[in-house]
Amino acid sequence: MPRRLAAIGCLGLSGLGLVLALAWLVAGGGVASLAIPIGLPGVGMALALDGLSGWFLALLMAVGLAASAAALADAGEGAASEAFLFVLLGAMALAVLAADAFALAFGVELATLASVALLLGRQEDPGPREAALRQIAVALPAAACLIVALALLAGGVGWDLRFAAIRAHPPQGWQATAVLALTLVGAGSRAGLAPLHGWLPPAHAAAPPPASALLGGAMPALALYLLVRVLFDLCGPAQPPWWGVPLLVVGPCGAVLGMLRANAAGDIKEILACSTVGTTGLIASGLGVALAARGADLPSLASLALAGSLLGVLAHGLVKPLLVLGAGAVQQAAGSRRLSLLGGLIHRMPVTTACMLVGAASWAALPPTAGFAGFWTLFEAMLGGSRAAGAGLQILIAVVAGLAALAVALAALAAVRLIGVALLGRPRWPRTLAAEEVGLPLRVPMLGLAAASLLVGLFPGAALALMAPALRRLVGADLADRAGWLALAPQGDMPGYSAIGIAALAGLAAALAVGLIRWRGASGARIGPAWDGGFDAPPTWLPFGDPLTQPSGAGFAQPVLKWLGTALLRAKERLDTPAPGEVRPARIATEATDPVDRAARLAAAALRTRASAAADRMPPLTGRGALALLIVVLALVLVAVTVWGQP
Amino acid sequence: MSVAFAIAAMLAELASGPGLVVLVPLVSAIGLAFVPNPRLAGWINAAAATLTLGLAAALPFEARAGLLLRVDPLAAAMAGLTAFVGATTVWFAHSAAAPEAGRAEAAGSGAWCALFQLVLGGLLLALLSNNVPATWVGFEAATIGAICMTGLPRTEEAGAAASKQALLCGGGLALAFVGSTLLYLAAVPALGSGLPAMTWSRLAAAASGCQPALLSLALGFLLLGYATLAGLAPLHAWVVDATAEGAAPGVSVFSGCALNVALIVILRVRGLLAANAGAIAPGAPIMALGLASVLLAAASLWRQRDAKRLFGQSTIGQSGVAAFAFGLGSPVAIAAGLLHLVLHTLTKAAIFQGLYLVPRREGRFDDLAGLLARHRGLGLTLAAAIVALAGLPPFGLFTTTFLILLETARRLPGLALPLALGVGVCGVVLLRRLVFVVAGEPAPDRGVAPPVAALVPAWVHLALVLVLGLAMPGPLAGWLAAMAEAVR
Amino acid sequence: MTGATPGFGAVLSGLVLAAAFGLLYQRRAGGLINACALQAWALAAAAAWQGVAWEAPELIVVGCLVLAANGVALPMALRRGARRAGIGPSVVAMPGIPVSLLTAAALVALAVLASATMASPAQARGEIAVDLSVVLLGLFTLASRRGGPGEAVGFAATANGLILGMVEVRGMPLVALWTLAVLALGGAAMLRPGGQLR
Amino acid sequence: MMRISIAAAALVVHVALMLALAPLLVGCLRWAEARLMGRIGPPPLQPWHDLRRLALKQPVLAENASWLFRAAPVVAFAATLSAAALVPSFASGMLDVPLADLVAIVGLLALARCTLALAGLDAGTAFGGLGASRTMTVAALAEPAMLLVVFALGLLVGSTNLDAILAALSDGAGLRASLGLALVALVMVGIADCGRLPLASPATRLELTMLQEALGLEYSGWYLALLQWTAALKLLLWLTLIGTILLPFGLASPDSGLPAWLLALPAWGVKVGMLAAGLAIFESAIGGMRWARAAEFLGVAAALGLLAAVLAFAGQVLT
Repeated sequence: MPRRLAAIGCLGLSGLGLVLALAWLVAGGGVASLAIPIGLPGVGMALALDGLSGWFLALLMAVGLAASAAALADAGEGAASEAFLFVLLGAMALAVLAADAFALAFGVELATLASVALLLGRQEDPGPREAALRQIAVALPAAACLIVALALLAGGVGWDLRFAAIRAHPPQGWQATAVLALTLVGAGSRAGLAPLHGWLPPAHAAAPPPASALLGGAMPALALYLLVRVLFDLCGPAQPPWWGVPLLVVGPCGAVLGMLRANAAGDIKEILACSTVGTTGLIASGLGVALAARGADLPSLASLALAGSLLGVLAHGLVKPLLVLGAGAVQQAAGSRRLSLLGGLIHRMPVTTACMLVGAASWAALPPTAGFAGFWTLFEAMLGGSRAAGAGLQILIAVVAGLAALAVALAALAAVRLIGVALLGRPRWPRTLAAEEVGLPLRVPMLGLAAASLLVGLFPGAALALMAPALRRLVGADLADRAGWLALAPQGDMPGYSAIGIAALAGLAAALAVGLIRWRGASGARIGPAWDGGFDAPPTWLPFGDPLTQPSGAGFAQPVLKWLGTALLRAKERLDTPAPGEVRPARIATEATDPVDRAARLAAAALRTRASAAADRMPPLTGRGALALLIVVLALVLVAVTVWGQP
Repeated sequence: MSVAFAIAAMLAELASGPGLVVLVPLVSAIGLAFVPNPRLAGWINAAAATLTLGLAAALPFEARAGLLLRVDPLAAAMAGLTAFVGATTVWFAHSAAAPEAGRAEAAGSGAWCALFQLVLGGLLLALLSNNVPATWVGFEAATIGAICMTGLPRTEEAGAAASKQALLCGGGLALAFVGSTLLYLAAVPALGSGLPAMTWSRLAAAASGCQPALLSLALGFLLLGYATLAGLAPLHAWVVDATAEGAAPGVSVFSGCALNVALIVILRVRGLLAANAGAIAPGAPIMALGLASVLLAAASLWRQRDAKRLFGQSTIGQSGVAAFAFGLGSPVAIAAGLLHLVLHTLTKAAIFQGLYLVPRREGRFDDLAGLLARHRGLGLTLAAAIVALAGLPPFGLFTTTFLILLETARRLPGLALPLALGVGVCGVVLLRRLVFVVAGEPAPDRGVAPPVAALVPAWVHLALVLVLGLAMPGPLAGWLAAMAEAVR
Repeated sequence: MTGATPGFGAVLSGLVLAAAFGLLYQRRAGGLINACALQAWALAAAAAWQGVAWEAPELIVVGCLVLAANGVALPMALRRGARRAGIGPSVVAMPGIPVSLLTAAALVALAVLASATMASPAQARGEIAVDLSVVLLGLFTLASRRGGPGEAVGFAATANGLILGMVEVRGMPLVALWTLAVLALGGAAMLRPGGQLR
Repeated sequence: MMRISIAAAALVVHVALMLALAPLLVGCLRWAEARLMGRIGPPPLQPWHDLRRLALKQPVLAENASWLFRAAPVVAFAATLSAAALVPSFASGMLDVPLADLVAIVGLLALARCTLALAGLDAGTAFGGLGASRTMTVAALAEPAMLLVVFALGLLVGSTNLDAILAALSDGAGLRASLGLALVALVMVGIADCGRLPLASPATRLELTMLQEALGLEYSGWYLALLQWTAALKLLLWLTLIGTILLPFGLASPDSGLPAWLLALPAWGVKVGMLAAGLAIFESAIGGMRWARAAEFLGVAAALGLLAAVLAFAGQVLT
């Protein structure tokens, strides 16, 4: 009951926050700051709402709204850790609203803690525990790196930790480089940028659905907010173009890797989590272009690239919670998350399927969805970015564009696989037959998110207009004259992309098709057994046919894993082909490992072993040995005093 | 004659408020040694500790700098902390020790009470004394008490741990005494022979006139001696064993407070050296010891299976952080380091109190697994304390670590990353263990649920850690800043 | 200590150092205890001599304390303990005797070197060097001698070094008090629970 | 006003011609291939007859088919037709020029493809799933190649608007090696996207080698008619696109006079006819291709696209 109350309270608060943030952005997104006495001794914390934080706050609150609504529905599991959902939301809001280094670090670390706690609801399942262990091993050192980056930023300006003061003294020289590197590790690992992405899929997949929605939608957004805030805002505009290069390298690699892993995974939530890695990689490459363009003093291009990235964040932030909630609904209704046990749910859960279709279309970047708008803007930015800098960067950006396109195409493949295998087709398990459409508290947020993502997809110009204050602040130019309600036209004089126009055109075409059918087509349809290449009717004990005659998740992904996975994921397939005359089905099992993640983990483990072995040798085990060490140290000190102690 | 006069003046000082803070535990220690009845001893112990706390609470308003005793903000604060942790520990032991016979032997006996008061009194003397050798005497008393307490369980392991502690701490005490003598020698040119030359407050005022080379030599000995007592790497070998084998509630006091007091002495010595232009700059060696401790803790925490050993090891790391901050030497760093010490002591005491309540075979981590499912209140308390110890928000150690890192990045940017990673890796290990506490396979239930009353001291500690780190009242913050400025 | 006292005090402190070497040279419990007692007597003599030379009665008290504690009580207790426990006569020396002696010589050299950097007062250098040497050798004894009375002797020798340091400093106040405290350290080493258990 | 009505009229004519000519093109292609192989082959108008016949038949739906199965042909047709409406055939400056973005065209084709793939999975049949998997996998490799070509073309004018690109090309901006490479890549992608890789000839009826055809195996009646029309439209779209980029001349614009308009229609016919003839010769001349080689084929296309983009940079640096 208290959790229900908390969920309702959270619902109200995030709704209010969403309205306020949107109103703030519409009103022009000035700066409002607030100092609260909680925080550093004698200093407190500074909070502020500016264009950037307002934009991310609106997104965060939208996701929070959906997650709290879903938490209302999710009363069955009864895990106490669910209370941390609200802690997580609050911590992320704090991090977004922070206007000094301390508040930012505080919010980020608190969010980490809450997201770990969310994984630990149930004792009986070791999966979430392993996921939590892996997340901890990455998140805390990453937070340490982030804090050092913030400290380096704030260290230069005396004791004023507020962003305003840091902005006034941007870092220079090696300190700026160090800030870049540390931020990439500190914030990038949180967003799941390669090579520190390995923790993300298990962690996001293991959390309960409302938490998973928040983790999948808002957590990467928060991490990308950190990247933007530190690299664009706090480091100031006077950074060189090569600052974009690291992001341009890790971003697309992670994107391809993540999307490919999404094709190899067999658990629907893991598929979604892997695709989060891919999407953040794409967005990070957009940020890289923006950094490079800003360094080359091309504000209009930088604003385009940043706008594309932010649009990608928005699309991801709306769509991923939608898909995750849908996956949660599927799990709740069908009792499993494994592709090999699902199928045929579209008949039992039409609303969930429709919502997930909308989400999957956006994930696959199909027009006219939000995902396509984001990808289109990013692509245009890369096109422009390649005209910006020297030959090396140009070629890099062309490669990035190709890899980004590959990632998007792989995302389409994964989306079709997810929807087609999990929701369409025939049931693979009797339990699926008993599935029922989920209740209102889960359906409403899904419908809301689907509607929101459709609206953003149809009117990306409006979303870009809302981020104008942020763009002006970060790169000194916005898209006001280049993005209207009807169309985006990044080159100003040349036509660009008009989602609503494309949608209208497609609608006309569909109307034409329907008209033609009405005009000449035969009316009505007969229902009969599927032809299925001439198969016999199924036996009576398999009323829906042998489920093994339809492709499995592994079978669907087999070609792509054969072509790309062998090289990139070390995919090994084990094929069990029956001899001629046998009646058992052929089976395929594919094993794929993420080589980047594996290498990173092995390296960390080796380092750990070596360090702790050395540390074990270090303190002598006996008291006498320790005393002897004391004498040795004393001798060294005496030598030191002899050498340096002379006046 | 001057010696008789000095002794008379010192005795007179002992009769004042600060003197009583030192005297009450010492006298009750002597008294308790002759009380045969454990129940009576327990009551006397609790009363004495409470009285000490009450007296210590008045210390901030009794600023003074006499021949024997000195009360400045730093001493008052740390003495208050020590008395507070001592009192909560005694209350805790009093409420928790009753049910099980096996433990009453360790925590409730008259010997335990006497040793506890001895340690407490020694530490308070070391903190409040204005006389360099008297500080040493306080440490000597506390160390002897602690060694005996370590050996109190009378097991093979406890004996070995006590032996190790005796050897190493004895060596440390010897070096510290040599350092004290050398400090006096160094001060003679500035202050002349006599008591002023071994008085902390006079030394601080006249540090610039001291003989620099002797001062540097004294630093070497004092630093090594007190670093051994503070458990800084590479002289930390005794800490883990002593923490693991000793009787838990007593260990909690020693683990937190004694190391603090040694670090405070190092801080004061650092102030002397920093004020003397000709002497070695004291920051670098202190920071080296601190950083070594942090990195060593980060590397070796992974291998600790036993809960008490793990937390003992983490104490080394946290002391290292504070020592590093002291070595940095700016007022902000010193203030942050002091706050770090205070908060760490409170947190660690809460953890050891929690550990002591776990029905177990002496706190092995496989016994802690699934604790939350078995004993909800205890599990939550321990979980919160571990989170606090890992340096995560909303608890105060996050604030102080952040401040120290900030100051490091400002003064020695190259060292900020190793320090941050060391702290971060320590946090990783602690949180990994926490995961098993929260979500591990629950062991078959052993023992009864601990009384809720026994958890109250730990809650008080954690609440303090939360408030002091996050919402410190303005006057308190000002006091802390003044403290740091004074020892700079 | 000024030039007013001709070097007999220094000779006595040299004797203390020699006794410290003697500790390292012994391989039997009895010899070790004897060497320790010898060191305490030399120290007591040095303290008394300085007390007379500087007209500081406190130092004479110190001498008496050292003689009573480390010179008489401790050796007696150790001998009785050794006899009662029936521990064999030998003491385990962790590095062998020659290596111990070489190491000790190196430590002394180091102490001399370190104190040689002291610019002034020039006369203090030698005394500081001797003090440091005795303390270092005491610690080394503590670290390297195991079994029987090894540890107690090591503590006592270290304490002797500490007291020697105070004795050499002219006009150090409350010396007797500090001596008492330092001797208590050696005494506590006899009482510690680990020792009882063994 | 005059211009807008001309542009609107051009668009309507363009769409109508696309719809009308697409089945005819398929018929011609089949006829030509048959002749090349020495058979007589069906008459070129046969696809139109097929469409009419199918539309009049009552469709049979699989028991397991959902609403998605029924909606998919309409969505795919609408998406492909929209894409086709955006590719200039004989007229530039049509009414929908502001929408004619190459990336959007690629996206619309992807939309049609994904919808059909889902429909192929919906009935839960073996060949449908196989076709969906293979179609999407081929597309996963073809799409990067295509977008790299778009990238290279877009570099010419700094925009991916097809009309702007064609305008720049007809001004002679594109006579470079980069364009050649891009065209080769474009042809390869087009072959793959139309399901005409040598491993999957739509002429055969062997289900195991089908890509896109396998998706429609469960369809019948007007659903199937719509599917076939969609496939034909896509083929025409690709040939038109490649033709106009290869020979960006002869396009009439709203400003040009009547002679230009009269010339434009035959010009389009010639371009498409040439390409169709080339395709027929290629398909009848080449043997089969192993499935595993398809990845290499598309990899080469992507590499060519990348090379085109890089060469386009080099051109930019020089000019």
